[in-house]
Amino acid sequence: MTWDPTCVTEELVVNMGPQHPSTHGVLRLILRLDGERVLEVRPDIGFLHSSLEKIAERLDYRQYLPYTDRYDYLCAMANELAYVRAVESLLGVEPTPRCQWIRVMMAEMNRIASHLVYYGALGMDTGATTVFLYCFRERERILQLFEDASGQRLLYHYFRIGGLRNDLPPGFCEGLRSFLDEFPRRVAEYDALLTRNRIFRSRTEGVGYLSPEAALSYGVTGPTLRGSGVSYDLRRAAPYYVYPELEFDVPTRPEGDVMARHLVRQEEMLQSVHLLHQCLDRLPPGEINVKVPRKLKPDPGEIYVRIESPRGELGVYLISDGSEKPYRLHWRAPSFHNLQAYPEMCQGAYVADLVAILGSLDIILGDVDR
Amino acid sequence: MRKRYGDNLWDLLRILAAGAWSILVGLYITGINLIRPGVCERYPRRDHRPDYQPRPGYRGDFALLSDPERPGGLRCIACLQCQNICPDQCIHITPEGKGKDRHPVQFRIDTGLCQFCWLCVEVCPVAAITMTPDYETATDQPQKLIRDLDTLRERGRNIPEPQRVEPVGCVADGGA
Amino acid sequence: MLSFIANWLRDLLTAWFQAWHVPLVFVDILAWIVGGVAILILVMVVALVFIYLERKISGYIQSRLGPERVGPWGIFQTAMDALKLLQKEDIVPAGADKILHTLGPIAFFVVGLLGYLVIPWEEGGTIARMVDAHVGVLYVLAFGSLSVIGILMGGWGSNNKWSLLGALRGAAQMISYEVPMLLAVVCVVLLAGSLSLSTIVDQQKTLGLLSWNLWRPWLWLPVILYLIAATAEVNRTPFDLPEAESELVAGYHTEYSGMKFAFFFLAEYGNFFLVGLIFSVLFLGGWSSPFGYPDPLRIPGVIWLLGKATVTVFFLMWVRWTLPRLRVDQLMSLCWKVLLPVGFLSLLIAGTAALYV
Amino acid sequence: MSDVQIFADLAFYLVAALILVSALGVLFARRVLHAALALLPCLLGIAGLYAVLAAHFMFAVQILIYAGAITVLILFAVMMLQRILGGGILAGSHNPLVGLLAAGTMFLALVAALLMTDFAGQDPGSLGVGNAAQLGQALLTREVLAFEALSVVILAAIIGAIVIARTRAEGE
Repeated sequence: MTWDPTCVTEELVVNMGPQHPSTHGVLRLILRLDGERVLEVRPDIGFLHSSLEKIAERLDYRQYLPYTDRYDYLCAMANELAYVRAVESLLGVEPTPRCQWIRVMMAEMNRIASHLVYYGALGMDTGATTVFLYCFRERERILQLFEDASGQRLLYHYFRIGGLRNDLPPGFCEGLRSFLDEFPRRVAEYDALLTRNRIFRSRTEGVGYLSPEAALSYGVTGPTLRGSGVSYDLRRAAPYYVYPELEFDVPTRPEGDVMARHLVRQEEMLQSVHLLHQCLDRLPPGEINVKVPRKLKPDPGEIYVRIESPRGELGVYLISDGSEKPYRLHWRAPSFHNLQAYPEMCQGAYVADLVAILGSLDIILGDVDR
Repeated sequence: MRKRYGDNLWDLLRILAAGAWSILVGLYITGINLIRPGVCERYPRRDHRPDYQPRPGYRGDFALLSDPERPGGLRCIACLQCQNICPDQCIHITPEGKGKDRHPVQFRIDTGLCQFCWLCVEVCPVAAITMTPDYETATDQPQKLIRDLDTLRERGRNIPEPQRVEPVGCVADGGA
Repeated sequence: MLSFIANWLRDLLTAWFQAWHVPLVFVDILAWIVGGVAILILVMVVALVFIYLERKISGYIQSRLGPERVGPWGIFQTAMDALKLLQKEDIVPAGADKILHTLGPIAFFVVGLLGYLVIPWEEGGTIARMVDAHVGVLYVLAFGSLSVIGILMGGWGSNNKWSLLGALRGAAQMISYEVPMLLAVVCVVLLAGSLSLSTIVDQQKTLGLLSWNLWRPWLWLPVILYLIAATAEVNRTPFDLPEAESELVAGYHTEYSGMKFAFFFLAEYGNFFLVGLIFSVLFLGGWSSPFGYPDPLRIPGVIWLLGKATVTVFFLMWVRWTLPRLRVDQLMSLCWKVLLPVGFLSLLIAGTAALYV
Repeated sequence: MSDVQIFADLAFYLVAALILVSALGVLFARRVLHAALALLPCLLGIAGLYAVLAAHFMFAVQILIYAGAITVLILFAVMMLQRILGGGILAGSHNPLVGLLAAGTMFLALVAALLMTDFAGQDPGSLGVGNAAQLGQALLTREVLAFEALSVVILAAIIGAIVIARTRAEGE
């Protein structure tokens, strides 16, 4: 009897995505599988490319601002913050103290909202659908506050160059305070329902290991980096606005697995609550806008401004040639850099781990592809 | 490193007991939520909050405010500033007249292109254009998304003053 | 009540057949056909009701409302969905094995129905009475083990890698979890001394609620074991790996639409309810009233049985909307390293109890 | 002949036809997967034969083990081994002579067994082959040696399988 060489378990090449329920958007993963084991994974990106950097060259500084909301749609405030800071630095404009406090508040609220989506999505990826809706229930209250303040729920366009669209509306602070009082109890609920669940722990502990060295060399930032034990947070490392005056911890976990990243984000939500309490207590009165010229023409020059977005280091690299429009604008997108470490994390993983690891990276495809 | 569970019997039993307990806690939480009232609203039916309106300043649909003393009955002076600042170039104005009589004869906003950024409202020197809190603008016909002068005038007829957010902010003590 | 109608029908038919000189064996055949149709209708209705309940319960658990548009509280939602599915185009993917693609859902559905034949609906009220008298329990398990064939056919025939992965997962999982399930059932059989489901119920009917198998400490392990293994057998969270939507899109029925998908879907809920029925029969006293025998309330046994099964099913739904999903290797090690030893242990305990209690 | 007897005979011929047809299907199916699937009705038909003989226990066990487990395992193996989605392995006879020899021997053995059995004095019910209690008693008393020997063989097979699986896992 002759042995048929095709009679072996063959590697299976599968396209995961771009249309797949859990690639968090339109990411295409090219998988090489041996049964349930993953031999190789290659992310193929670019399906959500929206040429946001090129659009910036067509529009003036003020007109581009609403576009910044759109590429990382879960933390639009952070994008606006980065862009507004870059333009203001280029112009040499310093926002008023009240404006700075409100911007920090908005950024922290957006961090909670973004982490809530992450939290629920990871639950969804591991099969626990319920926690997703609980997270959205709480996120809804933040979105309601955002809607009250900015007029939109998702794509706020609340910051302006030199200030804000408007001051906080009446009732905003009370609403925020009641949310902040309730929210830690809700986090404890998620913690008991998902994080401490034995099945969830066995799905996440020891899965998707990323060493601190690898994380640093891939340029991974944000909670993903802090989950690998590197205590690096731009709010501490390169503080901006009122962060030096505020008291908060930078949660770090040494394990470097999905669970570590998950716990870092869970802790960060509580830290944001702490920060927001301080903001509410110390919010100064006063003007929110500084006068900026009607036509924005920064002097020729270039600048790189970075902030800590919920996903990591969000940087704006801006070159001005002295005209009304940016000569070149580049986003240093945290999701893009974090995604690079993905194949490294997936070594020896199972198919089911792939989605858990991807969930723990908390990427937004709009952010990856820009 | 992957832990190998079940290396010794006592460990295994402990893990099983803790796991069973965590599952029971999870069941308790979902059980509590089963009894709690839901937070969803019966959206199109509106029996939850029948008079719900978004706050002033919500960016819904467009309107042009009226001024009966001006030609065309609109405040708009057709200065084209909104048309120029619009990042999506969705506003098209055909002006007519000179000086004080300048007014639009055609004012077209394609809300299909619009990204509702509110820049046109901000830039308007006479506060003639505004956005209303109408949020049910979805349609299956693209041409229905285009607002022309008559529609905009009709919408603005009942709005006495431009919708602006009151400049009342809260300060450190949490009061308004 | 049911058996009264059945007996009356049988007598009537016998009289007719004798008058017309038709062999009496056809009375039995006719009874089987009628019973089969009744089961078919029951399963359809049950599946529709439970799909609705699942959506409503999951909605309430998740602070949502669930379906509420079609009819009051949305009760006709699933019926409408079924109608919609029936109207849909039947799509067979290019390069698919057309015969297997069609046979898969049919096999799954038919096999899912067969288990209902030996369920004792009320005193002496099974359709396949001969089979139940000898091997009722085994029969149910045997047809439960066949349902995986439908999944394999569908998964293979779809010409889709996700379907194939789902089918292979399903096969591995269902074969493995058969073993602990069998062990759990054998514990009950040991105590009852019979493979007949009717006999198992008869032993739990005397004192109503108090004589249920559920309250016997030496059967607590089998109760847990059965619930876990049965959840795995019907592919529900935390064991829904064959159709894990976040990993395999929709698993073995990724490529199904319309009627065929409806078959898979209905049969899934049919199997799910069957699990609840068997659990009620094995541990909750089946058709017997919880208030003693004979029933002081005079409620038909069918109602009690359906009620008990519904409670079981509700519990499993609650579990489903609480827990995350296991991974393939964890699924297997849970089965072989935990459930199997526990199964043997409970067999030992049950055997000892059968001898000395 | 009673009505029941006619019915039983009818059922027997139906089932026998099913077995024959599906067995031929196993032989002549072009794809191994189809052959494996054709095995299913064949085994179910044999279960049907047991049912006709009122051997209910054997009927259930036949379905549970052969149709439910063994066929699934075969299918599983075929699917795993196949070039995935690549059309499938074609069935064929690699060594007809040995196959013929094996089949012939089996046939002769079966014919001999049939000839040596006295069917006239046997009533299927009295044999008790289908009765769980009698079968269990027989296995643990009269046939205990064979039963134990079989369990040793199965144990050896299980250990062997684990050993093979382990060496492969370490080799990876």
